[in-house]
This record gives sequence, structure tokens and C-alpha cells, in this order.
Amino acid sequence: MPTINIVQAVNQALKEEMRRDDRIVVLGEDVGRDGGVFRATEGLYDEFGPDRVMDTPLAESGIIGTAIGMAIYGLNPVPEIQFLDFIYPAFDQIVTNLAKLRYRSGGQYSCHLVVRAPYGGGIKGGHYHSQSSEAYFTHTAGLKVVIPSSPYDTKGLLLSSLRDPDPIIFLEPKRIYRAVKGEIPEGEFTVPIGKARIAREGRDVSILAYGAMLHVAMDAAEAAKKNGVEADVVDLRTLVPLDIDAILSSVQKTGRVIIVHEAPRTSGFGAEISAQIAERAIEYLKGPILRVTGYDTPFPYTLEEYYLPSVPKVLKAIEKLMQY
Amino acid sequence: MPTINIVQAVNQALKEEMRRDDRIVVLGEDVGRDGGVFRATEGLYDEFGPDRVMDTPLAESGIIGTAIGMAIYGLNPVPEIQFLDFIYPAFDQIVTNLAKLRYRSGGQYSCHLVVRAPYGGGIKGGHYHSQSSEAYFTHTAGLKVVIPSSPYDTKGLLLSSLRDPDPIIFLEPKRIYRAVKGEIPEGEFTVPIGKARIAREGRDVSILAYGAMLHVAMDAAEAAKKNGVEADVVDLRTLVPLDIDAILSSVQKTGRVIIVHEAPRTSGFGAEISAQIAERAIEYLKGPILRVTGYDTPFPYTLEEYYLPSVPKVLKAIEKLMQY
Amino acid sequence: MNSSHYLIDSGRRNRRFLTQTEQQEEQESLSHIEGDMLQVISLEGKINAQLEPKLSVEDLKKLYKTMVLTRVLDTKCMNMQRQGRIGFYVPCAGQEAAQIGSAFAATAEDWIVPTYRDQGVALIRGLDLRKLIAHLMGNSSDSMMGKQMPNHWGFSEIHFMSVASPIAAQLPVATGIAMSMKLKKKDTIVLAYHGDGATSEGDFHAAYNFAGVYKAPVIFICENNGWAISVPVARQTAAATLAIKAEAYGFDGVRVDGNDILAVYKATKLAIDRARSGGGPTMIECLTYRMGPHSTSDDPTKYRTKEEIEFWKKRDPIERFKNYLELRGVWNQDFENKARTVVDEEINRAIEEEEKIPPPETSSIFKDVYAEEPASLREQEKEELSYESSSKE
Amino acid sequence: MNSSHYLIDSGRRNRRFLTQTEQQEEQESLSHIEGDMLQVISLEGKINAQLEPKLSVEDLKKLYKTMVLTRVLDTKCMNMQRQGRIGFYVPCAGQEAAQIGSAFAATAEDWIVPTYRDQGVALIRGLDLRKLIAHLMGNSSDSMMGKQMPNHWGFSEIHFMSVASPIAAQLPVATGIAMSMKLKKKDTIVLAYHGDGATSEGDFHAAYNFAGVYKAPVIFICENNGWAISVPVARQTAAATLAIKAEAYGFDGVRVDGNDILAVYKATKLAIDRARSGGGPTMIECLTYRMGPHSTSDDPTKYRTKEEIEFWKKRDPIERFKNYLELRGVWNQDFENKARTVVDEEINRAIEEEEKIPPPETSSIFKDVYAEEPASLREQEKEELSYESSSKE
Ligand SMILES: Cc1ncc(C[n+]2csc(CCOP(=O)(O)OP(=O)(O)O)c2C)c(N)n1
Ligand SMILES: Cc1ncc(C[n+]2csc(CCOP(=O)(O)OP(=O)(O)O)c2C)c(N)n1
Ligand SMILES: [Mg+2]
Ligand SMILES: [Mg+2]
Repeated sequence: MPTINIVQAVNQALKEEMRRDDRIVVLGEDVGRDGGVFRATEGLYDEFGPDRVMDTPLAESGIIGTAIGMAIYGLNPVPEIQFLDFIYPAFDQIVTNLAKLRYRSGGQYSCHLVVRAPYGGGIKGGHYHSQSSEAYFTHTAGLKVVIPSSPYDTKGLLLSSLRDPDPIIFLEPKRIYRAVKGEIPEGEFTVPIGKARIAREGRDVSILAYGAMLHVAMDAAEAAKKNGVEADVVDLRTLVPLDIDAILSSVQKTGRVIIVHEAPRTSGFGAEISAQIAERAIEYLKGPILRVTGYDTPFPYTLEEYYLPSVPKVLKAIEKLMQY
Repeated sequence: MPTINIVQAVNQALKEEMRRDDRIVVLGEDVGRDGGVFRATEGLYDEFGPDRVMDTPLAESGIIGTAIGMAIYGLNPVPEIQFLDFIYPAFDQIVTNLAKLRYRSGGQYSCHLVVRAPYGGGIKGGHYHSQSSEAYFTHTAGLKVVIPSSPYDTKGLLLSSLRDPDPIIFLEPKRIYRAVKGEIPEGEFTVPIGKARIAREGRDVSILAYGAMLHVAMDAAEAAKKNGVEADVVDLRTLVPLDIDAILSSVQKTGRVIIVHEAPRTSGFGAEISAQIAERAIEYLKGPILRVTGYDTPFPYTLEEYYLPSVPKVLKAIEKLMQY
Repeated sequence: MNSSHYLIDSGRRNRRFLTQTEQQEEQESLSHIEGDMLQVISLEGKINAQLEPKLSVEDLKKLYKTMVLTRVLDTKCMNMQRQGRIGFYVPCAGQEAAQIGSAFAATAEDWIVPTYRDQGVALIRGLDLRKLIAHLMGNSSDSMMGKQMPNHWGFSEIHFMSVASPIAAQLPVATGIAMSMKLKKKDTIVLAYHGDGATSEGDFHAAYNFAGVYKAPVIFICENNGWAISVPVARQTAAATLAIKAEAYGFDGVRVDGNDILAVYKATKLAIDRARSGGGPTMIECLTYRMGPHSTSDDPTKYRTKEEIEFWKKRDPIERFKNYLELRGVWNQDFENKARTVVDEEINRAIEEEEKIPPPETSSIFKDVYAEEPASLREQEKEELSYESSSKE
Repeated sequence: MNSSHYLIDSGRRNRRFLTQTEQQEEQESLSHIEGDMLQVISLEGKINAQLEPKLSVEDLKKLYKTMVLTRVLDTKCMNMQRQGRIGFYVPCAGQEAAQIGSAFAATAEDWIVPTYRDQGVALIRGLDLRKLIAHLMGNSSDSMMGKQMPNHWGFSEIHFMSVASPIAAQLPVATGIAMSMKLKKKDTIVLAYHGDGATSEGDFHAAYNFAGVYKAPVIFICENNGWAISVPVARQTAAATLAIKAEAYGFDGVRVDGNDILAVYKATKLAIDRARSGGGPTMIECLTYRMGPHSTSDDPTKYRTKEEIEFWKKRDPIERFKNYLELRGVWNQDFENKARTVVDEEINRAIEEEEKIPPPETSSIFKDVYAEEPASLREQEKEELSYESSSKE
């Protein structure tokens, strides 16, 4: 099986599906001749030409807004937002049109499309090239939110997303775009939307994570083993729809919960997971539900490694829970 | 003491503070000659003239963006967004500039201003005149989020907000703009930002609410009394900064928690409150933390009363907890 | 394709909308309305034969009847709202020529991206009246399933896109639809409607700019009715006209007398022909007037003068067209009476029928959020239905 | 005030930025750069005496030295980034005339709202070089306290507004600052900088429109360097020029040769004078070129040709100005050598000093989120510091 990284997985999924489905068009800033600032769309312009791979003007609301129009008319658009931090000029299009079109028209119209955006910290990008704003989208009914953590999942989830009937925010953890490599099968395969993955089995504590933080969680789990603690690690893969059953199974088994994400703590998606556990499984809990997250500040530049969740921080949370 | 309603409280606070502080300018769509579509700025144009009460072009990013510039230059702007549902075209200005200016400039620049917006359902406004999107702002570090539930708090909190050094999202529950009346003292008074109010004391269950839902919570508490249940009702008043001490005191007393808000459940602010309780007071809990909220759909028109939290829904949650 | 033959001028004046209470220096009298715009039927009833479109008597009658239908419906709906029979309404009286004249130039296969005020557009495209009424009532026959406020329509059977409230948000979507028509090599076009206030929003800018860059077959119909709620167009922008804005995006803007249905039709037809043959977008600024309030929640006496209302009453688009039809021998009092009777009956019957239809079922709240109802919503649906069954107990 | 004496034309051509690999029909050769723009020093060294500003020898020397300083610093920073001594850098080589010429027309009391590429503007305003270097390093002397990426500066001591990455987001803020200057009856103005790509964003539209409506004393300096990363300006908009866009907002747009520092200075000075005396905003489109990559993360060979680079090398703004100074008897080789030596030493010393400064303390993460650190952040700060103390154990 070939070994590829996450950017390559994105690129492969797009390229292969564009060959199969001629309704797919890719649009965004620098996605064409340049191949994308992270090279995720490299080669597409050459293969599919300017009609299907469009370098757009610099206007996110134009990118998402016209993509919605294309989706309504039966194309299958894949707009790229260069960094998730730059999605806000399109926020009205997303909240007002993308998320609500099917509902507001009583099902007469719909607009499936996949908004791709690199997100998250760890690349020394400061405030505006590091944000994890997934929580905004999870609070916007009508959207699905998908976040892979490996090349396999990236390709499989992106293919599922391209074939899904609903609008999808597909967030790519850019910190591990190249750092994480993995094997993928030859040929076509998909990973279902709405199913979490048990990344590691353990009886003592559940660590729930997604995106780049999954790897922090896994490293912490390995390190905790030295102290005899066996962690169950759940890779959520999709935040909406959330695989609450997988989360509850893990929590019922361990009775201890740590949620890890990069986004600021207050009203981050960790809060939702915690709240669902407190609603549905409180009787299983052996201690508080802990969140290891970014702090409630804008994302700093020089000190980003202090801002971000890390293995020692997760270990400390494990220790706290085990001693509770 | 005079009795006034919530719109009048907004109007009084603005008018009186504009007399005291000539740096205050009000700007927005229809805030001038028309006096605002809810009449919140009535009379200001006549008293203070077009330089201090500006009818702007129809562009929310222009309204918030120029207000930020004015704040930087030492004015004290109070932009109005006509309905909270229309704030999204300004979302980039809010997330990118308003929330981060002080931080990103290392404290060299700052922009205190108060964004006022009517919010919430109950007026047969459908998708785009009913939204409660407070959670987005609570997840945006650098902002404060204030939501009054009475004329007294409206006036007192708005005055505090106008004098606060930080950017503030001030959300006015339009459903009760006129329906809720209350006495206010003559003359100047303020209500501090960051302090919750114990709206009702009780030993059995804590109901945490804000805005229009506070009144649903209070009515439910009264109704529950008939079954011998005494509810502690906490009116949060400000979501950021959150008065977590007041919440924890209540929870430690009752051991039972119900959070009520209109916004969709997933990633709503109720999730954050729940998560903080699960982090800090899990040992006091006698049952699950329940949320009575809007559903995870866009806000419907004809059936809005079914969508919104109501007294029977809160009562059912109380019953569930008491029987747990 | 050169369009200068109909591009009289994108105009230089839009200041006439200032009211007399306006304190700023730019105030001007209302007498500037004429000039700098395309007109076929002048106020005095003169015909510009060079521009006059050659429409059949049948078409002329259809246009007139639809104008009357739209106006009568408008009045009835305003009344129904006051009687509490519908919750809200946005009237379009005064803008019938701009709406019906422009939409009539498109074919049934072309797409419409309307606003909340474009009932005239829906009606000339043959929308079933009952569908319109059902939507205003939000009952279970409503195409929107009662999910949206009145005037937030969408009717796929006439390619009439679903409306959202946020001003100008429909415009990038319209451009996107037009871009895909071009990519799919269809010869259809999009008519995208918006108001004068909408020209200030960022989405206007993005939509126009993408349309220019991609030469998308979209015609923007700007219904410049002088007001964005209480804000006059002269406070909306310092631009000499709205039509001039098109130049900033590399295509033509045309200014027409929006109360002259033939002028609107003519300009739209030419723009559509150009778009269909690959010539790209056009903006058509229709100078018109909202004769009623912004909506049933608005009190326009706060911001407009009686003089202004009177000024525009004399420019009623229906009267203007009636004079033309009389001149052409198409209109007489008998025709008028019959038309009004038919329209009246049609509307009354539709209202009567739709008032019998029950509201949507509670479970409809949870449908159409996604293509398939997810488990989480099924759970919430059950939760909601449990309240209802327990309250029935 | 009539400005036609310097408003040569807002121009009709911007298609020259298409590369030779561009497949679309609009392709044109690069030879169209001249014409339709304001120029003082022609490529051949001819002077337009009518437009030539009367600057003192001292001023001319200052301008030239600052151009050289900016260029040399640029080269050093690109190298430092490659050596890992700074994390990132956005070069401005090629745009010195547009930046320094425009900013020189403002006074110290006027405000600047810059972009990430405007180091020339900061330097002509007398910014302490060490401050600039400290920021690029994000050390504890950085005015931004290491909170932002390199080139995301802000220096209140020279009224140089703090920069955010999102393109065009600074523009409504600039208009707002200018509006409040007017409200406060100051006679200062704002210079607001943006690129060609920025003209597509909704915030450009809002900022320009508000500036027009409120006649705000803001001058928009559009550094049209032909590219928004890999997107040429001809793909950014179908408008004939960028300057023409100003008309859509009711004010003048001027097109100048952005590599001719005297032309830029002259146009800006006239616009500033007009704004100061209540005449409202102006847009100045400076036709210039980014000679380097978009940033240290960019590889421009993917999208531009060698021919294009060569074409623009011949139009280097420093060379152009040098020829003029030589003609005026201000420049000679000795002057050049001295200037370069001084600049070199200054920069090296600043770098050396700043490399000794430690990074900010961890607790700085939690400062300046709010005016006062709230309890919740004090708690998070304690949490963070506890990790550090335990990892030191
Ligand atoms: C983004 C946004 N901001 C504000 C509003 C509130 N609002 C509704 S209609 C309107 C005025 C629209 O004016 P115009 O575009 O001229 O259209 P008209 O109503 O005159 O047809 C405003 C401000 C809105 N719907 N959307
Ligand atoms: C809102 C937003 N979208 C995308 C980007 C990514 N980006 C950074 S610079 C740039 C191009 C800017 O071009 P231009 O305005 O011409 O300025 P220049 O870099 O040429 O000086 C882009 C697309 C961004 N910073 N902000
Ligand atoms: Mg209007
Ligand atoms: Mg550029």
C-alpha cells in the first residue's frame, strides 16, 4: 500500500473524484495555476483546465456565495478558503444561505458543497493563520463538520463528503499536512461521515480528540502507559453529526474523560461534548470532565507552543483524574 | 420610582449618557430620523443631530468597521445592528479587528465600543429575525457579552457597558422589549458587568438563564412550587465574563442543574456552562445537567412556539431531575 | 456586442430622493426625476417610437392584467395583515412596472433570484395564486412548509429562488447560478433583483465583480425605489447614480424609468439577448418608488413628506401603461372592469381556500435541516412530541 | 475644489499583468504600461516640469536614502528568514516609490493605516529600526509583544495602525478614523494602504462607500503591484482600471506611475490638501510591481515569467529616482557609497542588538486580551505556569 501524507490525500481525493464526477469544480484563491498555497490542488488546473479549477478574485463571500449558486444549479463545487482564519467575510453566506437553504425552501432547493480549509496552529502563523473556529460551524444547524487526522481518513472522508447531499465544512489540520504519513489502499475507498474511530483501546481514561490534537492525545496515551494508565483514545472524525454512541461507550468503560482541542476553551466544541456526557452518562463518571485546550486569548505568535495543548498538559490531566 | 419597559431603558441610558459624554456617537441603519425600527434610538437624532446619530449606508461591516476606527480615535461609538441575524456581514470585523486589536498591538491600540443588537425569537420573525447567536461571540476571545432581562438591568448594564474599556456585544431580548416592565430609580445607576443575579432562591434545583428565557425560568419556578419544588434561578446577565462563582454556589446548594436558552442546543452557551460545572462541581451533582433549548434547526416561523423553550418544557426537566 | 444604442446614459443624478426635512446641503427639488434615463412612454404620454418594443395585443393585455393583479393583491394583503390573518407583509405597490416588465423579458427556463418585494415577478411568471397565499399564511400547503416569514418565498416550479432576509446575500448566489449555466453551456440567463440599499453591502460588490470577471449571463435588476427603509438613496452612496457602479466591474449599467413598463422590458430584453450570446452581465437601474410602507411594521410618515408621495402618485406605473394601452386601443373601461372583477374573484377564492388549510405538523420543524434526519434530530423530535402528548393528557 | 488639473485619467488598461502562460484571449503584451497615468520622471529620464514638486535637496536626499534603506533591509530580512533568524517575511522591493512617496506627503500628525507590506511607509515616518527588527523577531522588545507574525506591525509613536492579515479589513477602520477626525474638527487626514487584490473584498466596498457618503478625509493608496499572490489583476476584476472604481463611490480616482516617487508624492499631496480642506476622499492607484515573492512562503516562478521580471527590473523605482537626482546634481557615486555604508551599519547594529533580546514571558500570553485580566484568564495563566514549573522540576 502506498504511503502518503495528508496534503497528498486531499489532492488524490480531489483528482480522482474529478475524473469520476464532472460536476466537481474547484474554486478559490490561488488554487489554479499556483496549485494552492499548501499545494493541495496541485496539478488540477493542468488536468482539468480553468473551467473546473478557478482562480477567483480575492473575496471569500464571492467564493462561497457563487459556489452555493453552482451547487443549486447542479454542480458539485469545492471552494477552498486559503486559511480558515479568512472564512469570516463569507460567514453570512455560510450561516444565511449555505446552512439554511434546504430548510427555508421547504426542501425545494439544496446546496451540497464541500468547503475545504486548512485550520489550526503549530506553524508559527500567529493570530490569523492558526485559528480553530470549528465551534462556530457546529453551532450552525444545517452544516456538517468533518475533521480528519490521518491520510487514510482524509481521503476517505473527503470522498464521502464529495458524495454527501449536505453542505460540509471540511477542515484540514495544516500542522500535520506533511508531518503525518500513512498507508492507504490502492483504488477507491470511503470513510463514513458520522462514525468516530477508536484510535486506541484502554480501560482507565477516555481521551476525545480530533485533527492534529489526536496525535497529541495518542502520544500522551503512550506516555501514560509508563505509569500503568491505559487510555482509550477516540478520534471523533466528524463533529456534526457527532458519534455520541462511540463517546458514551468509551466513557461508560473508563468513567474518566479528557477532551483535547486547540480552540479557545470557552464555548469550544469540547463544551458540547462535555455537556452531552453530563446529560447522558453522568452516573458513570469517576471525576470531573476535563478540557485541555487553547486558552481564551487570540492565538499568539512567539509563544504558540505554550498556548497549544501538549503531551505534558494531557498527562497532567490524566494524573489529576487518576488521583481524583 | 418610574416604571418603564426595556426599549425605554435602552433609550434612556443612551440619551442620558450622551448628554454626559460627548464622545458617544450612535450609528446604524434607521437609527436617526426613524428612531430605530424598535424605537430604541427615538429622539436622539433630534437632540444630538446627524453628527452624533448617523443613519448609515446598508453595510454592517461598514458600520462596525468604521465604529472601530472611531473608537481607536477616541470616540465612544454605539453601533446598532438592526437584528442580530444581520451581524454576519460584520463578522470578520468583529473577530478580526474588534476582538483582537488590543492584543495584537501589544496594548498600543484598543477599541472600546458597544455593539447593540435586538436578538431572539418570539416575535414571529422566522429564520432571520429570531436568532440567538450569542455563543459565537462567547467563543471569540477579547469580547464581552452582556444580556439583560429587565428594564433595570438594561439601563444599568448599558451604562456600565458604555463606560467599560473593552468591546462589548450587548444583546437585547426583543421579545420582551415592551412586555417586561419594571421600576428603575431616578437618576444615574449602574449594574456591574460580570455579576450574575439570584433572581429567586430555592434549595432543590438551579435554573440558569438569561435574556427572555429568564422569564420562562421564573414562571416555571413558580409553577414548580405547586409540586413543592423550590428552584434557585440565576440570571447570568453577562456571559463573558461569566460569574462562575454565583453558578457554583447555586449548584452546590441544589445539586441539580437546568440551563435554559433559545439558541440551538449544539455548541450553545449552555454547553459551556454545563462543561464548567462538570469541571468544577461534579461531586455536588445529584443527576445529569439538563439543557432546555432551541432545537438544532434554523428558527421556524409558523411553529416557533414549539421550537422555543417554554414553561412546560422546563417543568418536565425539573420533574426528571427530581425523580432521578 | 456594442450596447450603446440603448445605453442612453448611466446618469448623474440620484439626489432627488432627499426629503424636505433633510438638513444637508445637497438637497434638491423633486423635479429632477426626468432626464438621464431610458423612457418609452413619457409622463405626457408621448411614445419613443425608436425604442418601443413590438409586443402583441395579447402580451400587452397580459402585462396590464398582471400589474392590476399585483396591485389588488397588495392591497388585500395589507388589509389581511391588519386583520391578523397573515403575520407580516411587504408591499410592492408602485414597483409593478420594474418587476413585471423585467421578468417578462425572460423565458420560463431562465432563473429568477428575487427579493422579498418581488411578488410582481412571481405573478408574471405564472405562479399559482394559491401558492403565494399559502406561503403568506405559512400553512401546510406552503412550499416553504411554514418555515419562513411571509414574503420569504421560493417556487422551484417557476425557477424562482428561495429568499433570505439579509440584504444582498442572494447576489453572489445569482452570479454562481449564471456561472454554472455558462459552464454547462446552457443558453439560459439569470435575472437577479435587488434594491438601492443593497448596493452598499459587500455581497453586492462580490457578486458584481465575479459576474464581470467570469462574464456570467446574469442581469442585475436594481429596483431603486429611493429608500432603504428610512434611508434615502442619497445617503446610501455619494455616487452620481447607481447604474454607474457597473463600470467598476467592467460592464454596462443602464438607467431606465422604472415606472415605464415598456422601457424596463426593452432594456432587460436587450441585456438578456446580450447575455445569452456570451456578452456577459448588465446592470439595469430602474428608477421607481415604493408607494407604501417598507413593510407592515414600518411607519413611513416618520421620514417622508406628503409632497413626495403626491409627486409619485402622478407617476403610478399602472396609470402610465393604461394611457399607452388606451392610445393603442387595447384598454377601455369595460376591459378594466372585467379585469378587476376577475382578479378580485381569483384572489378571494385563493384566500378562502388557503384559510382552510391547517398549519404544518410539529414534526416538520425537524425536516429538511439535512437531506436525511440525523439521529440527534430524531431524538429532539421525540422530545418535542413528548411535550405535546403530555400536554394533551 | 476641482481636481482635474492633476486628474489625467483614471485610465482604461490593466491587462498588462497577464503572464505569457495565460490562456485567455485578453492577453496583451507588457508594453502597455505607459500612458494613461500620471508621471513626473519618464523612463527616458524626461521631467514633466509642470507636475514636478519643488522639494528641497534635503528632502530629496531623505527620500532617496529611505528608499535605499528599505531595499537593503528587505534583502537582509529575506536572508535572515532563510537562515531561520526570523520566522517569516513579506518583502516590498519594487514598491518603495509608491510607499515612500505617498507617506512623505503626510505630516507626523496624520494617521497611517498600512498593510503587511508597507515597511517603506514606516521608515519614511522615522520608525526606529530596532523597533522594526524587534517586531520581526517577536522578542520582548517587540511593540506587539510577540503576539503577531512578522510584518503584522503597528507603531503608535508614528500613528501607524496595527495590521491584521485579512485583506481589506483595515479599510473600514481607516474610514472610521477619518470620520472621527472630521467630527472632532481636526485638520489631519488618514492614508489608507491596500493592494490590488484588496479591491475585491466587501470591506473595500464598505470603506470606500462610507468615505464617499461622509466625505471623510481619507486617501486610499492602492499599491497595484499586479498580483495577489498568484492571481493577476486582470483576473481580479474586469474593470478597465482600479482607479475607475472610485467613481462608484462618488469621488476621484487617480492613476499614477507607482515607480515614480515624485508622481506619487505629487498626487498624494494634492489629494491630502483637498481632504484637509473638506474635499473628501481620493483614491490613488499606484502602478507598481512586487519584484520578489509574495512572501517567504511563496514561489513566484509558478506563475510569472522571466520576461515580466526583466521588464520591471528596468523600471526599478530607485534607479528612476537616482537618474532624476543625478540630473538635479544631488546624486553621485560618492553619495551612493556613503548612503549604503550608513544603512548597512545601521541595520546590522539593530539586528545584532535585537538578537540579544529574550522572547516575551509566558504570562504575556494572557495580557491585553482585555484592559484588565479577568479571573478566568488569571486561572488559565496559573494553569499554564504550573506546567512550566512542573517541567522544570
Ligand atoms: C444584512 C441586512 N441588514 C439589514 C436588514 C434590515 N433591512 C431589511 S430591508 C432593509 C432596507 C432594504 O433597502 P433596499 O435594498 O433599497 O430594498 P427595498 O426594501 O427598498 O426594496 C433593511 C435595512 C436586512 N434585512 N439585512
Ligand atoms: C481575507 C483574506 N483572504 C485571503 C488571504 C490570503 N492572502 C494573503 S495576501 C493575499 C493577496 C493580497 O493581494 P494584494 O491585495 O494585491 O496585496 P499584495 O500582497 O500584492 O501587496 C492573499 C490572498 C488573506 N490574507 N485575507
Ligand atoms: Mg429601496
Ligand atoms: Mg497585489
